[in-house]
Amino acid sequence: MDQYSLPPKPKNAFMKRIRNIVIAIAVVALYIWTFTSIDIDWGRAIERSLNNFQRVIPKLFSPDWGALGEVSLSMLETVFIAFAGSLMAAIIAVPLAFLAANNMMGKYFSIIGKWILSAIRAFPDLILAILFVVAVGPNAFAGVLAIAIGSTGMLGKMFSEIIESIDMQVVEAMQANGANRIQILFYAVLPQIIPEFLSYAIYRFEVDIRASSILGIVGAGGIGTMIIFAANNRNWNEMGMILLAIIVVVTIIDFASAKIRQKIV
Amino acid sequence: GGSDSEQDTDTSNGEDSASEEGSTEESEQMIPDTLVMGFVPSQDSDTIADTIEPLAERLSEELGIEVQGQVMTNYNALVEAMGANQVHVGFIPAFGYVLANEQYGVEVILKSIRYGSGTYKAQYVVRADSGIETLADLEGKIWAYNDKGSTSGYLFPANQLMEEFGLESAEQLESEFFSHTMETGGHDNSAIAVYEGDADVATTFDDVRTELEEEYPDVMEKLTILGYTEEIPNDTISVTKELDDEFVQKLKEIFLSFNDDEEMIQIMKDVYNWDAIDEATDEEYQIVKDTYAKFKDNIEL
Amino acid sequence: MTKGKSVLSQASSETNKIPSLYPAKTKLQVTVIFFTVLIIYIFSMYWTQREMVGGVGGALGNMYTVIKKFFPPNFAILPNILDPLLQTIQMAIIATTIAAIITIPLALLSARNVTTFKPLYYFSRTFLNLLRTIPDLVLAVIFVGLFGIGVFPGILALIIFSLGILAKLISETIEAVDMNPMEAMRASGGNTLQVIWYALVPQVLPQYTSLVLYVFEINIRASVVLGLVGAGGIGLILNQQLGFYNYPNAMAIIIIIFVVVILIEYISNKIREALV
Amino acid sequence: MIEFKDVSLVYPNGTQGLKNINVTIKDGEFVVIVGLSGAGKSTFIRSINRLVTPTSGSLLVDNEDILTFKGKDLRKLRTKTGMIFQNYNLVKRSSVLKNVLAGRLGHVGTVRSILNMYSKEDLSLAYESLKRVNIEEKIYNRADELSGGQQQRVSIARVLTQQPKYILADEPVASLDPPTSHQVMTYLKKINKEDGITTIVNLHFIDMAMEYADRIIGMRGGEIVFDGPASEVSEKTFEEIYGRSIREEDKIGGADKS
Amino acid sequence: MIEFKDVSLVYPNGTQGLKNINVTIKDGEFVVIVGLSGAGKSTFIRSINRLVTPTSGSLLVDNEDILTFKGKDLRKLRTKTGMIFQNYNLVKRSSVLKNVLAGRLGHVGTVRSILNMYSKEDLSLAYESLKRVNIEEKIYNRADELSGGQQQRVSIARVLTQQPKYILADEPVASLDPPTSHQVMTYLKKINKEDGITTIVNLHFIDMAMEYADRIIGMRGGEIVFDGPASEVSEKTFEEIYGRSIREEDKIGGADKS
Ligand SMILES: Nc1ncnc2c1ncn2[C@@H]1O[C@H](COP(=O)(O)OP(=O)(O)OP(=O)(O)O)[C@@H](O)[C@H]1O
Ligand SMILES: Nc1ncnc2c1ncn2[C@@H]1O[C@H](COP(=O)(O)OP(=O)(O)OP(=O)(O)O)[C@@H](O)[C@H]1O
Ligand SMILES: [Mg+2]
Ligand SMILES: [Mg+2]
Repeated sequence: MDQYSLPPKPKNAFMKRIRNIVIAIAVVALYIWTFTSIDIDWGRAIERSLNNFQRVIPKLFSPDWGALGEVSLSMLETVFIAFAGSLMAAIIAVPLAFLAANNMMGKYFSIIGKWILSAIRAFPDLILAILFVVAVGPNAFAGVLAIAIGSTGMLGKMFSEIIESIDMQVVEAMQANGANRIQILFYAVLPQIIPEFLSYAIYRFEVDIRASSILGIVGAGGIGTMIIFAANNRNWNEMGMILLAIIVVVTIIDFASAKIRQKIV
Repeated sequence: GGSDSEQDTDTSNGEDSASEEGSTEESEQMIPDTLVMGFVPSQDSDTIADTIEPLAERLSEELGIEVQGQVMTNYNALVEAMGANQVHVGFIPAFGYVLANEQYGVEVILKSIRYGSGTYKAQYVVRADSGIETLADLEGKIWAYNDKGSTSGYLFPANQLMEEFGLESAEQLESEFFSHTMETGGHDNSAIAVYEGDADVATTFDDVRTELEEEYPDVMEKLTILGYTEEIPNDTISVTKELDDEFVQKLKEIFLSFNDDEEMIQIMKDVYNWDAIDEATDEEYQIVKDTYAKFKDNIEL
Repeated sequence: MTKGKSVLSQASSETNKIPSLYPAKTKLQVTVIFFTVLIIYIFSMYWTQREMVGGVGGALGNMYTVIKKFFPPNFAILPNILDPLLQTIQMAIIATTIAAIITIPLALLSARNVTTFKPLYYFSRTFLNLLRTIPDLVLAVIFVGLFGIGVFPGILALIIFSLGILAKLISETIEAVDMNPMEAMRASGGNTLQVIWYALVPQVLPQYTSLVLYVFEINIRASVVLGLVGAGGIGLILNQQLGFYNYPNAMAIIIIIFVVVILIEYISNKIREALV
Repeated sequence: MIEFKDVSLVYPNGTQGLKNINVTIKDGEFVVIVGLSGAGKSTFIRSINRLVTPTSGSLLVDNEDILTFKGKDLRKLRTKTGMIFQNYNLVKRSSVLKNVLAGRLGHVGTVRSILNMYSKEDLSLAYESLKRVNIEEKIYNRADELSGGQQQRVSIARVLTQQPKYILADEPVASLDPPTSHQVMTYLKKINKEDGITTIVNLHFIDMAMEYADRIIGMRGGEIVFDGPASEVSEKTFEEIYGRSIREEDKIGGADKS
Repeated sequence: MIEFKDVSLVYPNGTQGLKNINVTIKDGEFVVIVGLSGAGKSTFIRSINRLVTPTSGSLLVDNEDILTFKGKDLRKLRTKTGMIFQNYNLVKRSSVLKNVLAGRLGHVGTVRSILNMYSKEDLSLAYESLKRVNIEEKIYNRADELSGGQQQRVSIARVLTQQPKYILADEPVASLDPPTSHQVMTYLKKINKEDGITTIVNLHFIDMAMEYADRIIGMRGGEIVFDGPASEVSEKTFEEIYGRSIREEDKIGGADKS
């Protein structure tokens, strides 16, 4: 085979390379800063874990079956709260997502929508919880509201990304039919996004079952309160039972949601 | 019936009635249809339960109205809920009470009696082999406490040390007197930190070690108590300022009557570790208020 | 146009068959699903509100009272929260990086189109599901129990927590890639590793980056929760300030977190644009 | 009737999509536009229903200058011009029937269309259109369950349901294999003849154009370089359109053995 | 030499992909397989590099029965058989050069290929291959920046870089327009002649097959129904392959005006 030398790389590749090197240096610097200034005593951490392992882990694996009744009841309560909360969030998130998607309402609305969603996401659960307790009292409904708002931020972001990825050619085809904006929404946009929307909403439901600490704060009972008390009392057996309950419930939901997703996609 | 309309008027102008912080005089008095009790278990106790059901049932019987008990895990939430009159009766630790009183004029009516006392103390825990014998030895050491919002874990010991060693601010205490501090999230964690050697002294309620005996069988020998703080008033039962005076009086009597009721006292004991219930006044909490006042500005970063 | 109409009327009189919009079976299914969800929802709402006292009246007024106390935010504390903020960011960086690395084999193992060996696929799927099941708070509590307090258990909790999300989302991305180039690589004699590296990685890389950055953002916010159990970072300070009723300080912290999150989003968008 | 009067279009990035186009298309004609990639065929066709807006000149459809149209007028214009796309542009997850009914969107009210409240006439029109392209048995299938040719037939049915006065087809057969292409072109031609709908089709290949067109318009660099009946197409025409003389491979069949 | 000896293939779902195939392909031949959709053309071709595995019979490549191959042997077999796909199967986000170098995967070590440590020879071989299909100026472009025909040429370059003994092409031109199709077929033919690489191509259309093939194999229902030089193809052959007599539209061009 004759020797052929490759043609020189195009000019902008050179600029790109410089840019990449700059980024690489920045990233490396970031890591060096992170790892040098964070204060972790590795030796101690390892030694500690060896010592504590048998104190904690075996107990987690021998769940306290005596707590089964109480845990199941709390779990059931949590499931209802999470269901109501995430469904509410799924509904509120839709208009916000349309606002935030850059291919729907125009650039400026999109920026506003994205800011609203980020602001919602920046709000700590704790403060949401306080606000809703104040609004409707310490009860499950406050938990529903707190979960709904907490989930809206994330779902809205996910939804808007789905909307941004739809096939705009179909929208164009509807335009060419003489459809107006609302008709386009219902005929070209919604059919494309509904399966993904549902799939994320179900996923969020799963997450919300685990977002239980917030429920403890608002006095909504549920599994969150039990977690905090089990932790404070260092009751690892009970914690094991709680974990088991969560695992079972989430697994069931995961299974059911996989089935539903298969149906709708 | 009648209270319904009162609540309505209350909520229609809820904005101004609730925003007048700490003013007790002119707010309308009411008896709720359903009495809501909020319960934030004090971490300064060795067992905590997550239910208030038996107590609520009993009260409901006695009062003839519905009573709901809600256990909450954050006292900010409870304080705010009492401020908005969503919760009428609060079982709050001393520090939470002080905040609620200051912010929303919540009043203490009763306090818990534990181990025959209406107060308890915080303790300084050190390793037995550490060579620390007096509070003065703590200088330059590492201090573990659970949470800055804890009366026994932080406020009282910090106050005591500052007075004893003439320190001006918490800042000075933390960075000049002690070499280092760590916030652990729980009394048990603080004690473990000392046990494991991560810290030299932990300030906890008395006596956190009993909690740990199961997991750390040698904890009693390995950790000793260096000393105690002043007396700290126990958990309160407090009511919102909107609650009708006569109603509050009735409530107080019912609670006090539990002292003579074997069954009830057993419930209180099992669930919250209370031996008895006693009357309490705001003055008893003055000491906490003073301490808080001292720290409030220090804590403001 | 008139011609079209006449064709139609003639034809429809012939066949006289006008279809309904959906087949009867679909209609029934959709109706059943709709009403099931609705009934569960109504029941949930009833269940959650049955303890409610006094209705929602005055809710906004009450909330306003509280929200008012958060303003104006006190930015004077800014210099003091810098350290814990940086600590939070560092925790998130470390946790995200480690999770991002561990995710790769896990995601490959739990992608149906890469791991054709079914038992292995189901095993790793189940493992991931278990990981995702555990609430972050529980993770933090357990790790604090194991390692004592400090940033280390916090980081570990974040790693496990983000691993669950990341590996699931990335394995789904992998399952959605175009399999044809992979077949082409296999047809030209590449082994599994080469096939993955040459055909899969370039296709997944943009989404991978964007998901990793997304998880980074989640981790920043999750570390607020970790503060609750003494796992360090800005969350600790936020809880402290709330505990002492210094709401304006707390608001300042929230705004700072918001700004950091927005910044991360901005950077991640830029990186994504560069990669796609 | 469609009249281009001195129409030019410059894209925002400076590309000249159309250059001084002057052309009149009479009702009932079957016009095929041919030209190389980038010649401006799509731009030409999309100007007619204002998916793009020419930057100068005037474009009359039924004697109204559509370049000034907005909102309602625009929707009306689009309702009377049906469009067929290269990639069919069906809503993949919706049923064939629902896709076809989308053709009626410009005719029915917003609320009715959202609630799926179609009149009997609309439904039977849709069904009828599906029958005309022989795909009625797929009525409840999802669009993504169909082959390319079937999808394109559904999109023709959608346009038929629209009962347009004009059909614009932008490379309707570019994604199809030759036999299917011929099938689709045959359907378009049939509709043109039966219903008298003016039809304008873009094609890459001149031999297919010659088979179906009444009239061929050749474009190059945004300009019209040929305009005449298929019978007038000559060697020279090829040269004008493709910039070089015709080769065997410019016809879809390539070398033909027969 | 490739020998099919009584090869049958039943897909797991019971479809019979191949039925008792007996055929020998000699080195250096240019064989085109034609047949309707579903005739088994892809199954035939993919058996040769074991992308599918026949369920009975024996398939000899260079006198080794490849049906028993596993792991390393299989990779060696695949290294010597290059494959070209209908959809090009390029990694869209990688550069043309990187795509072409992927042809060397079977030759270079895992570590070296992952670290992009290619020898000078590999690089110049890749460049050479790109030049042979006249696409060397796109070397640093991303694959998705190229047109369909260009992408297919890149995939030919990838196969050339592999320096295979056999080239298998599964409908290499089905996604391309006719002129580009001819171009691609021309390149394949050229490579077959210049390098003496045995080439087996699947095509839908018999007229294109006749233009390029030394030998045509007609398939139908998983069986071989015709096997002979292009010159022997007759009306009857069409009938055997397509199940009915030839129509104009079976040729890619459809009706031809010339
Ligand atoms: N949205 C746009 N913005 C800028 N330039 C464009 C745009 N759309 C098309 N062009 C350019 O305008 C010219 C004409 O494009 P047009 O799409 O009309 O060509 P065409 O004949 O349809 O080509 P093809 O056969 O590839 O579809 C081309 O140079 C094209 O690059
Ligand atoms: N993975 C598979 N599983 C089951 N059946 C298959 C599979 N692949 C192909 N078949 C079936 O085997 C038969 C032969 O398919 P093959 O793909 O070889 O046909 P082909 O001639 O290449 O058709 P086309 O021109 O459509 O590509 C068809 O009936 C097809 O449906
Ligand atoms: Mg075009
Ligand atoms: Mg095939």
